[in-house]
Amino acid sequence: MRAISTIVAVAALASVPLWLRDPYLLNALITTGIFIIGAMSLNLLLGFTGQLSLGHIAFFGIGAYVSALTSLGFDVGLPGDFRLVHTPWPPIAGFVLAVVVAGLCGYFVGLLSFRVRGAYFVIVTISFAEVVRLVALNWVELTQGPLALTSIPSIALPLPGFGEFTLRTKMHNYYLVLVVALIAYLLIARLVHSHFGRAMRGLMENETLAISVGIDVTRTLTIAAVISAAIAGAAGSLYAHYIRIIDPEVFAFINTVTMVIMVISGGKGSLAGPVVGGLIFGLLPVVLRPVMAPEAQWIAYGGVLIAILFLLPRGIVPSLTQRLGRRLGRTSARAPVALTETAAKEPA
Amino acid sequence: QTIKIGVNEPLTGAFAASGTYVVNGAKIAADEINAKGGILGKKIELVIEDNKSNPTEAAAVAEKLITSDKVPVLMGAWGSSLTLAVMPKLMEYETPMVVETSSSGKITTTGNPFIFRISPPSAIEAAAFKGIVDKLALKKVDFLVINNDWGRGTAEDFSKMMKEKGIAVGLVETMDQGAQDMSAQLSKIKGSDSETVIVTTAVDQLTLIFKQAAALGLKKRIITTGGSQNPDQIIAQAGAAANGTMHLTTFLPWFPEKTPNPEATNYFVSEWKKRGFDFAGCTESFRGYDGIRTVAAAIEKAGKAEPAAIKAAFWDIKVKGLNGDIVFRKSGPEGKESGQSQPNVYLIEINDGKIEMKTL
Amino acid sequence: MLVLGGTYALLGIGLTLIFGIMNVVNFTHGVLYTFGAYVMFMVVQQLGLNFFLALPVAVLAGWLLGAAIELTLLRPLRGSDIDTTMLVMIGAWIAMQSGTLWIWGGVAKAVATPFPEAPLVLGPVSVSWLRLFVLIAAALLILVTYLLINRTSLGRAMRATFQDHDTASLMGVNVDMIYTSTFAIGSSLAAAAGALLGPVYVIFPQMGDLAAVKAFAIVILGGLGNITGAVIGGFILALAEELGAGYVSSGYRDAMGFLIIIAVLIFRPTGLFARAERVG
Amino acid sequence: MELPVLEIRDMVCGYGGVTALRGISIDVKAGQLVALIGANGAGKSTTLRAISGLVPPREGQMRFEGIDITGARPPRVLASGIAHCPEGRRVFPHMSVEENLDMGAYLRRGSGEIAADRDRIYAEFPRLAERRRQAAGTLSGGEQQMLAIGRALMSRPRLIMFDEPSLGLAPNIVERTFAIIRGIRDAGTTVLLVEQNAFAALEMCDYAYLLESGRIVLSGAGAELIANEHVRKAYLGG
Amino acid sequence: MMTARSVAMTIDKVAVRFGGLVAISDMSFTVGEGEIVSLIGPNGAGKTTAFNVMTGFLTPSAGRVTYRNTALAGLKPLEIADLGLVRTFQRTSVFPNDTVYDNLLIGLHRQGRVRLIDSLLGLPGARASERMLRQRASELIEWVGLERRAHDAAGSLSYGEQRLVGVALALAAEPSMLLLDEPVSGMNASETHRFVELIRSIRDRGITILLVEHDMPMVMTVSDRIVVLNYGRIIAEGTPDVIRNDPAVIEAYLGHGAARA
Ligand SMILES: Nc1ncnc2c1ncn2[C@@H]1O[C@H](COP(=O)(O)OP(=O)(O)OP(=O)(O)O)[C@@H](O)[C@H]1O
Ligand SMILES: Nc1ncnc2c1ncn2[C@@H]1O[C@H](COP(=O)(O)OP(=O)(O)OP(=O)(O)O)[C@@H](O)[C@H]1O
Ligand SMILES: [Mg+2]
Ligand SMILES: [Mg+2]
Repeated sequence: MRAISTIVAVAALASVPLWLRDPYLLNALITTGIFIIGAMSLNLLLGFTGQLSLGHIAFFGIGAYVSALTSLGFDVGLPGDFRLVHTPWPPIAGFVLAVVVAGLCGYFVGLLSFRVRGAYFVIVTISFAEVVRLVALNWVELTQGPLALTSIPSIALPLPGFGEFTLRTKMHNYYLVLVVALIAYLLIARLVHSHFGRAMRGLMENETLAISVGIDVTRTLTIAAVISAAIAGAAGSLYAHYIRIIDPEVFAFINTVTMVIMVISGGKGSLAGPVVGGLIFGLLPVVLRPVMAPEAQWIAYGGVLIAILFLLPRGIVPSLTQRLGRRLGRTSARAPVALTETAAKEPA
Repeated sequence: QTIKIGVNEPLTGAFAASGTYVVNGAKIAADEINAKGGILGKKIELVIEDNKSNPTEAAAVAEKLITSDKVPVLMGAWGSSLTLAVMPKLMEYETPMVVETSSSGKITTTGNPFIFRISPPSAIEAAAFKGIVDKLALKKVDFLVINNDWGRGTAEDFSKMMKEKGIAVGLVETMDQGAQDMSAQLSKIKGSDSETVIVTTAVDQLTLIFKQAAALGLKKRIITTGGSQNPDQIIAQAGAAANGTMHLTTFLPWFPEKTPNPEATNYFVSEWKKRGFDFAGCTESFRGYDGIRTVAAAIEKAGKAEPAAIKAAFWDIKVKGLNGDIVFRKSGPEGKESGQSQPNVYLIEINDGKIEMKTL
Repeated sequence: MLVLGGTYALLGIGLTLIFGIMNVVNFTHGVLYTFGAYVMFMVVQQLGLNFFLALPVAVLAGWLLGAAIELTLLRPLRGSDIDTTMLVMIGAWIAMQSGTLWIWGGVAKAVATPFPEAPLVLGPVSVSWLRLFVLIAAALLILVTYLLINRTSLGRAMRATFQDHDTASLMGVNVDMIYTSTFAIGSSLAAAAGALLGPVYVIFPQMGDLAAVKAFAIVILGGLGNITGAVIGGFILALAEELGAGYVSSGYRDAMGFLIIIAVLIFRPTGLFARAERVG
Repeated sequence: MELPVLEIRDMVCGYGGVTALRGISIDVKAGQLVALIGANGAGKSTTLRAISGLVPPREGQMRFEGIDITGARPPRVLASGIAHCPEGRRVFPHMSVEENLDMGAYLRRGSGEIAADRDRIYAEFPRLAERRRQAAGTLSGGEQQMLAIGRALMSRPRLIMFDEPSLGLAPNIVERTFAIIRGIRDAGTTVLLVEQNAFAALEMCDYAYLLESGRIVLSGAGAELIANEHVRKAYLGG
Repeated sequence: MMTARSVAMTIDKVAVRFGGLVAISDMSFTVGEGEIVSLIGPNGAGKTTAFNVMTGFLTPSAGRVTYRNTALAGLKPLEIADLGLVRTFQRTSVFPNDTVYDNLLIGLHRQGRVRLIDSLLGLPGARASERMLRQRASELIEWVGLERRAHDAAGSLSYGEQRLVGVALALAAEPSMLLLDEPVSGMNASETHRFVELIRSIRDRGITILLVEHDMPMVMTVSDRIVVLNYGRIIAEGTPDVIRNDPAVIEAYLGHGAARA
């Protein structure tokens, strides 16, 4: 049942470029797709370990910069008269490095998350993203600072025996994004349905208890953070090679907020949530653009967001599946009616 | 049947105020042209889209204007990173764009032959300033610039020019876009041994800087650059603190008679006022006005509203802009040059709450 | 520095009420700050009324707007999880910020003040009168809030409600009223901060964004829900930024603040003034 | 025969999709101590929550001293004279012991009398007096339970409901707590008691109800229930 | 009963202070392998605090705890759980939003450790381990008698039922020594009775048990040995019969109604 609907959804998405000829809409789908990948990675942390990263764009941006710099080359002075010179590599190497470096950053932030939780984790991640943004802004020699990195090449896939294949058209990029998104989706799905995913859930619901039954908090959170950051880095790399210019604005808070909106409106902790939320909020501006004044578009955007949460407070996917399940007469797990959230959280 | 011109400007987000001014200027130009019967016998129609001050959106907007609205030519996109994000799309769809505001040198040097810029990059501004520095007897200058391509670019190009002139360059301080408290930077500058500060940022931060400098008792000569100063707004908001400050500007709405094209300036300023806009906005909006008139001239010259023809025509036009003739010269790598026109630059001074032309 | 610290503190305690005590990640805090500044602008510049009258008007307007937000947006979602309410507040933030842009336009506004331009010189330091006024007003507001929360039965009921609202209602607390008034008080403090700083700086629709991020940082620095902590956190952040700009580089001014936060949380994972917890 | 102060008629009540009470009727007479016993999950706590307004009843009627309190919110129920000492302690963790006690007197006026009551509770539970300034969340389990009982007493109700008051208390403190409960009954306050220590509860009550799966299956004087074979087997471990 | 057996846990001169407050001072006792020892004492005597020290949630101000010749000082709660020392909590403690069944699967974490990469690739090893876990989870549920509630969210159970889930969770972690903090609070006499049987069967599987409980009838029937704490100090130690009649214990803790127990 579930497998069938997944296959249908994938087939539908894969067929889009075959009938959708409007490059503008395709473009919107590609950028939306890139952000959906980012949102899926955020969902891994927020939805499955309960840690809200409001600096998730940092990993995305790091991926974008790493990938861009790898494929553009750089020449920077280091303290003590050293120079670090890098000649351009193919973009695909940039993509791989973006994943690796973002994952490493995720590792360090993960180590931090071992010490802080909840609101404190939120602030650490915001701070991390801000610091990274300020470095990108001020380390002009490496990143060109606000002058932006331009002329970033498109991704080219090496085809053994055939040379390489540059992904230049929208359709190419669309499929690239779709494939990366699918891989990320499957990876996350496997992870959360594994034994390891249960450990993450346990941690999210009752950390003290989780520790006492032998769940390794640090390891679990760190692995989740590394995978999440690596996926975000992949998204960032796609972004850099598609938009072909990046400046420190990629770290803008509103970009994190966009991902958060996609995740929570779609339903955190549900695999399809970020995809559904992402499609809605990625394409909503496209829908609103022709019908109202710019300021009104934002107001409507906020209004739609609020309306969705009023109607489906647990997010679109979980709320709808619950309702559908009830209609079909299936008994879903009886959810506890929160008498008091506060008391539930007290460990004592 | 109309001829469509795409306008890609920030109408929401951080640059909303400026983008809106430019769009309003563009509308005046369009109405004026249409009142005179349009071009090639058709009315022109501005297709205005908000790029939300966001590079991704700016690229998407360009995509939409070109592919959905089928505009043969664009104007945009205010900020340099917005314009830079649009540029690959211009290459992709081979559609020209007039750049009315962005100042980053990269825009015309990376080999994008679809770019035609009427605003001065900081290097041109610096070159224009070069002629005046002797008369100001500068010895050592500090910089206080906004931390973006515009501010950084200005600091770089002006420093280079100063050094050529034998003027020492002291501190280069930056401030973030949206920062409200610059006293730390100003205190540092106060303690340095330079006598002049070059300040580059938008009007809001200028206002704050003048006030905060006055509060700190900073008594150095302040020269602002970049042409986004809106001196009237500064006078209104900074009051006495603005007295004595000098500004490099690209438009003189206060002294139409001193502009290269007094008649047009008069018309534009009176139309601007008639529409109930804030006079202070003139110094930004005139670029939108000039930009659309430039586009219209190119279409007229091309004889048809097609991208390739319009692109070719840009090289052959000479428009009487509000700030001198708009004529595109080649800039950037050979064979793929972008167009860059050479606007005039003026120095004005605020005295007793009034704007004076600095005659040197 | 002092003035900055004072307003940071004011922003911080407003948010510590809403975020630290009510557990709502309040993205509208920055807009309320902006709103306070625009009310100031409206009253002084557009209606031409007295500057000192404008301040209480702004506080009241912030209170009313906060109450309205709580009643319309938060009350229907009572009991939903913190991320859901956070997202609703994000929606409100986006809509309200565009609302200010729509109403007042993007051009920055300034407010004329009745204070003399010449600074007050006390030996080596010179302070502008306006900033002195802001500092005193902020200090008073902080004091009033502190007393309200820690010394009155309303304050006690507030804390009780957000620690365990069912039990608080068993004690006879009208929790609906507490929710609304806590949010309203927090909002009015944000508006007050905006109204005080608006005249010092300039007023524009996005002015609240950075302020809000800093407010969150301050709340965390001081420990969730701790008013004294928020005040001290505000001053620490202001000091860090000032030193960062002065001694490191102005480009890294804000980075200093954030680095301090990361450092503090590494050494004290629950902020400077953690509250006692136990296991078991 | 005097009229009951608290009458519950055919009350149905639940959580989301779960029905926890399937139509129960209970009468509590003025000045009596009435016990409610039953297995885990029988619905005892839900009954008390429904009376105090924490869980709105779906069907049925509740009257206290003749006034309809069906569906009233907790503050109104308390104001009408019913206090509820909830299951699981539920102290305010970040408030001091003293502040917690003061919360119990939230609706009362007159600081002098409140202070006197507070001192009386300190006298009953000296442990609490030792810990006046300690954050309630850091108290030991039993200490928290004492605090919860003390806090409920602070409201000076005409009817007080205890949900497993002996939970986590040391035997000597349990004894004292039961003595307090008998004492307030003797002083004229009506008591509705839920206890897992069924024997003790039945021994000291005037009347008792047995709840199973959301229904009242038996009621009678305490001694009658103690004598009942089913009760002995299922609840008294005999 | 008091045959010489090897010592499982040694608590040696442990002291805990919270600021100025002394919660435990100079506490020393041992628990033998396979023994059921009860730690009792008035409210606030320091029993839960002692558990927190033994399981690494608290660092003692002085003294040391040794389990099977490993000093626990400096070990994190997780590392201690890995030694097989598992506890329950005095307050109900479950994973509230998961079903009882899933709670136990989470609780079985220690049994199901497979390499991450195996489960990502869905290798047979990982799948076999999954089957084993499901089997165990069902057994445990049956054992505590919660079959009827297996597919309800744990947070929606009544207080007493949640306590049973808590015990099952601790057992799921396959402890070699189990620390139970007031396991039968919230259960009635008959349910307690059943629970005593449960504890005995746990012990019969060779698991050492340290029990904190205020239910005297239960403590007296189930314990091999009892340690009595008052104000953080041990005031008595011995078999149930000795403790029952110790005047100091009666005075500080049992009260005079205890005669009935
Ligand atoms: N918050 C809740 N959400 C959903 N169901 C609940 C909730 N609280 C209780 N229930 C269900 O309602 C029924 C009655 O629970 P209640 O707490 O009233 O039992 P009880 O008799 O007090 O049991 P115990 O002696 O264990 O405390 C149980 O089946 C329980 O699962
Ligand atoms: N984090 C803490 N801060 C301050 N005091 C604490 C803290 N934790 C425990 N205490 C105090 O230490 C003492 C011992 O507490 P503990 O929880 O160990 O008691 P206990 O023996 O388990 O009691 P009970 O039988 O009531 O559960 C108590 O008086 C308690 O108030
Ligand atoms: Mg109960
Ligand atoms: Mg205890």
